[in-house]
Amino acid sequence: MKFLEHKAKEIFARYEIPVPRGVLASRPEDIVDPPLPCMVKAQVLIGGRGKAGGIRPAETLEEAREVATQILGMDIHGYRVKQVYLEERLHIRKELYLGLTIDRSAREPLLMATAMGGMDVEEVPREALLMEHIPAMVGLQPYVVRSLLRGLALDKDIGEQVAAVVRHAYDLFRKEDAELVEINPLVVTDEGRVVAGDAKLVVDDNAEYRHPEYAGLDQDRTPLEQEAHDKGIVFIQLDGDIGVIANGAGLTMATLDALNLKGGRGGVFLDLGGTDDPEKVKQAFELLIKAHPSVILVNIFGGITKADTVAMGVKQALDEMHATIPVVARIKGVNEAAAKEILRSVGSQAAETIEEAAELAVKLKSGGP
Amino acid sequence: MKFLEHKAKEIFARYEIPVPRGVLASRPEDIVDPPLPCMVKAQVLIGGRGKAGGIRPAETLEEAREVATQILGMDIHGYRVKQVYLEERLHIRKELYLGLTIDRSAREPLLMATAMGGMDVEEVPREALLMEHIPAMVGLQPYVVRSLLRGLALDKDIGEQVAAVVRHAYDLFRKEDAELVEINPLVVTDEGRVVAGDAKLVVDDNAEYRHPEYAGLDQDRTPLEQEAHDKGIVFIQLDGDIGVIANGAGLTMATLDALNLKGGRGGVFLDLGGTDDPEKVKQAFELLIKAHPSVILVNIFGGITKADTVAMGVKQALDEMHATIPVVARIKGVNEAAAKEILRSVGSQAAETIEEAAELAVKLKSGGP
Amino acid sequence: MAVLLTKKARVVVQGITGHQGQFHTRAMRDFGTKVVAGVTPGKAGSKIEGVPVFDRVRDAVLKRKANASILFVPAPYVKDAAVEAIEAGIKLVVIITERIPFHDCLDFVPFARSKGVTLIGPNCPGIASPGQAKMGIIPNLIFKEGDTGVISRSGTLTYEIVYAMSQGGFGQSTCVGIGGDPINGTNMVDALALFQKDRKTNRIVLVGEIGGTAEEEAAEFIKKKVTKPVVAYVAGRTAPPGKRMGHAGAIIQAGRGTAESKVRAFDEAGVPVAQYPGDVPKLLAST
Amino acid sequence: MAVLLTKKARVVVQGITGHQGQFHTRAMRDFGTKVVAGVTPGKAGSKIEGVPVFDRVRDAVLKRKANASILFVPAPYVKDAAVEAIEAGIKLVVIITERIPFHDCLDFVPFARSKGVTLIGPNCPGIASPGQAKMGIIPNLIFKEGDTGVISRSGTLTYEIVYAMSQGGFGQSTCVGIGGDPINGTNMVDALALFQKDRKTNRIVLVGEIGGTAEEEAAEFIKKKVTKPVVAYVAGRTAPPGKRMGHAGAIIQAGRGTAESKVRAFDEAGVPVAQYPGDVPKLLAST
Repeated sequence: MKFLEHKAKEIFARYEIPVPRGVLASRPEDIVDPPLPCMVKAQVLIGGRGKAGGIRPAETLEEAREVATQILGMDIHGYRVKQVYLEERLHIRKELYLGLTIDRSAREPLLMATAMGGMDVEEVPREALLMEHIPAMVGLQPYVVRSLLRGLALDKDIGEQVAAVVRHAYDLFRKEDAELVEINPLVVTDEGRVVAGDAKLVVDDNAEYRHPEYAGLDQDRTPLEQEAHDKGIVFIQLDGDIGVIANGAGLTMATLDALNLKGGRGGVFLDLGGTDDPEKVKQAFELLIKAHPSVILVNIFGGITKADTVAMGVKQALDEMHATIPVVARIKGVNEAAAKEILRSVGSQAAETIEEAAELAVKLKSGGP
Repeated sequence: MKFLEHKAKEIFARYEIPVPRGVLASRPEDIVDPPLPCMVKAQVLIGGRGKAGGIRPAETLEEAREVATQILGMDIHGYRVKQVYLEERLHIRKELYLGLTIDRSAREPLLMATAMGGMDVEEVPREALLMEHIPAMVGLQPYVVRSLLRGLALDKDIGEQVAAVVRHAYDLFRKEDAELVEINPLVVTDEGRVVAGDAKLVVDDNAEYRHPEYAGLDQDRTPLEQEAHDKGIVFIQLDGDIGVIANGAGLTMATLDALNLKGGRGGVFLDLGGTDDPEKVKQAFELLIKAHPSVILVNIFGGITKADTVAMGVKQALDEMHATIPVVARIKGVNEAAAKEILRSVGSQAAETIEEAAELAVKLKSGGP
Repeated sequence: MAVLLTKKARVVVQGITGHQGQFHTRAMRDFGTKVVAGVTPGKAGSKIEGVPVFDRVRDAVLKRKANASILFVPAPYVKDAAVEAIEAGIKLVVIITERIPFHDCLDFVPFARSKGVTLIGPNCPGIASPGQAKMGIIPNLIFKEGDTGVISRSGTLTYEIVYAMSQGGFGQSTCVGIGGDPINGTNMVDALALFQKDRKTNRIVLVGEIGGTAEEEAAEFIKKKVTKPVVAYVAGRTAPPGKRMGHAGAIIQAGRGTAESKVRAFDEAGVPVAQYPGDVPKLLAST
Repeated sequence: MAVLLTKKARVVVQGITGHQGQFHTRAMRDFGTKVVAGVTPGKAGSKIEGVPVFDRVRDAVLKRKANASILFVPAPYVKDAAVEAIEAGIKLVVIITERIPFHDCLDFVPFARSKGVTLIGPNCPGIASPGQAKMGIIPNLIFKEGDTGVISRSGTLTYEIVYAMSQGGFGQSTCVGIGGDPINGTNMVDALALFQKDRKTNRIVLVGEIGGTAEEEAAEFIKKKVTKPVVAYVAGRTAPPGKRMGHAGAIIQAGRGTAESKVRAFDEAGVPVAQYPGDVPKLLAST
């Protein structure tokens, strides 16, 4: 779950991380009493808003409405701006960067910081990036914060405020099941306050059930992806035109890889997982068809998944939607023969290996065989 | 730090463990509006109050005052009753026992429970005692509570209340640095409520600095022990008449053991620790002299502790207090020879080994040599 | 021999009364595994496939001498179940369940290590030593006894590759599905070290995927410590950056964790990388 | 050889600028210990006894290749300092500090084990291998090189017994002061197992005290696994029940943990128990 800036800041504030005052608006006329002078900020789930013109200053109410009118509806790297957040303008003395994520190799949370905030953190030279592991079992210890502050070389008073932000951010990270907490910039104001200038928060999807209050807040999906998500199906839209349906993320990726190696391009990635419920398979197929692929490539390697049940779902969906999309199927596992028979009855092509299936799909797309 | 029942219950209530309503009184005339009918309970830091007549019922205000008059000032196993706690009377359907402590071997907290509450837990047959370890690193998991409830064989609704008490008690145990949390009995009332009938709480002395609000609450010391504690000296009064001063708990115990084996009895146990500050040594000695031992046995094995500094402290204390108590000293370590000289100058006897020192002390006590 | 799992394992199935638990209890027994007990709280006294069910793992350990556990438990209850198994003294815990909150794993994975417990998974297809025992969900029929060790981050892709290996004449000593989650109990390096030591294993297959740096670390370890031939496959070589491909935790992060970086690391370690899963046996034949 | 500590140890002293830290840095170096660094936050750049001081343990590891750490840090800061040492990759951590809150130990002691770190203490006099190195506060002069291993829960009582041993002709391979706290990193059984394996050690002295069941467990272990002769001393045999004797955690609990129970356990394991500390060498002579 990714959160828009204003929502992330609302959560930050709950954890006592200082944030600027701000108001949200979907229409210019909703802007009544913004904190002036303010920054009008496009609310989109993508970085680089500033450079794209999605963050602009305003001095008066009229100007704020004017700027909002310009920003609302903008397209920023493929994301349409539906809301703006009008925030008190900070007098920036210094910009820091603070990030918290999980380091897989160390099996521990990783705290990152740099005194070169405000810019894209990937562009910060490695040696200017401070990294500190946090042993989750014993929690955030003072030495971690000490080491960080030492690296940031801040005045004592500012350092103490930053230390508090780090502690609160870690608290949030653990309690809200965050994958990522990022504050860039963490602003030191001319008045000597430390305030979160921006706020990025990604909450672990797997922990959604523990945070019912966040349900439906993720906006980083296409309409079809959202529909799939609501049905509990892993479904991702890509740039190509061949629909890939497989079971298991690794196998689905391997199938896409094979397709690419043969000169094809995946248009949808649908991971059926372990299910063999024909109704679910049908639903998945219907979603796939809605994405209008030129060919559908089915690759199932069955464990519990019964091949014939999957095939039956495919047949039903094709029948009911009167779809004439060519299908290439490669199915291994329980009741493999029956599955092939069913698929053949709807005119699908059978393949033995992934490589062969990919080759066939690319051929079919090009009008053959 | 041991807490009196009323104080422990105040802390329990903060952690949402249900406790009966109650009022505290030091004098009968302070009792104005007790929850009637009530139990009048002696507030002492020792078990077995009930059998000793320290817990008695009262129906009316007058009776409550009368009973309080009888209980206040009582001597219960050597503890004088200074306060009574008047508590609403519970209608007892069932009495459980619940305890939380640390299991050294497992390096984990241990949760104990039995359906045979109300009685002395040491008398509960081992097989009726449920024991569950709690892995502190990951916290109290549901399986632990499940296993406990299964063993207690409670109705569902009662079970859920008990489960909540367990969770709150563990929370208290961790956050308050407890060595022991004990609820005996944990009462199931006729109305189906689960309430802490008694409350025992021991907080780790080492964590005192984290709980300044508890300073001065421990009442389980003799006046001399309290004086020593306030001065940061480990000082324990025992039944015998020989004062033992040594450095380190193990060495002090070994010295007491040697004394006993030779037929003597320790009267005071004073652990000097690693200090060689002559002022501190003098203070320690003054405390020892106040306990009126018939002989003082000094046993110092020096690491950093300088033997002559210790000896100087001994000399000063004896001089200033004009004490004529015979002293046996056995001192090893840095500046050993100088130390012996100083001690000899105040007429003390020197010994080479612990055994020899103990023997000498016992002889001196009996009027010799 | 084999690594981690042999026929000596006495397996308890946590969550045995569920659909998956029941199905795989049968499959594991068919494979030759000694499934000695099941655990489902509140279901003590019943039997599943002839296996006695208990309320607590401790009972399975005491009464049936269980020493290994496999979890078919819904994600929200995995932390509880895993800690229960560890505290009961189980020394090999396999967690099949996917979609477990990361922060739960941050708690129980290091806890398992602190207790000297080998944890496999979560979000994995389990472990199988053909001819000995299986704890997991990989189809029995695709295996073949042999001397090649398999380490895989993937699920069904593991089936695919093991199947191709068996077809191509390369049986398995043990196949360890370490799982695709960011935090796992046994990682590639752990498993490599075990296979390097195992006298039954003469070569190793690594199945990786994009995201994380497990493959890069494995390559580094191979360079330094592994003398047996290793062949690899990496899934997601053509995945578009920034897109998360399902639950596999395959998030591509700036420079690190890409398929290119992994393939390059393997190249430098002298590990041939297969283009298609089906190419793995061919590469094995030429080592 | 020796157990746990040899001359290879490169020691960092955490809390080196304090009175104790400074004093014992000198004493440890006099013993032959390689003290390569000190750590006191905010004091980086200074030197104590010629030893460079750093702000962080990590710096001591990176710049001075420290691989062992001894803590002279006030109790409230020990958890922080211990976790810092563990996370910096130190594999042997000795904690001298006493009066550390139990609940802190419940956190960092299992954490050390989870990271494969050997932790000695807290509330202990440290460890010394005569002729090799010392990490601790035991006076240098009382030691003598030899082939007897010492394991002790006590502080000064250890000095007493080691001194008597040296006087009596029984030098030490290693002396491990495991500490008197309820929760400790290395317990009696851990240390016994190490001495049993150590080729330099031919006999073992155990110094126990009332409270807890460490001695009972040690006796059990000796019966099963220790073939070398063991001699014991138990302090507190005449301590009145219910009284806590100082910070040693010596609380007598119903039946268990009493001196009688410990002495009985040793008797049953064939371990002679000395009446006076000075009797230990006599008992050693007759084994």
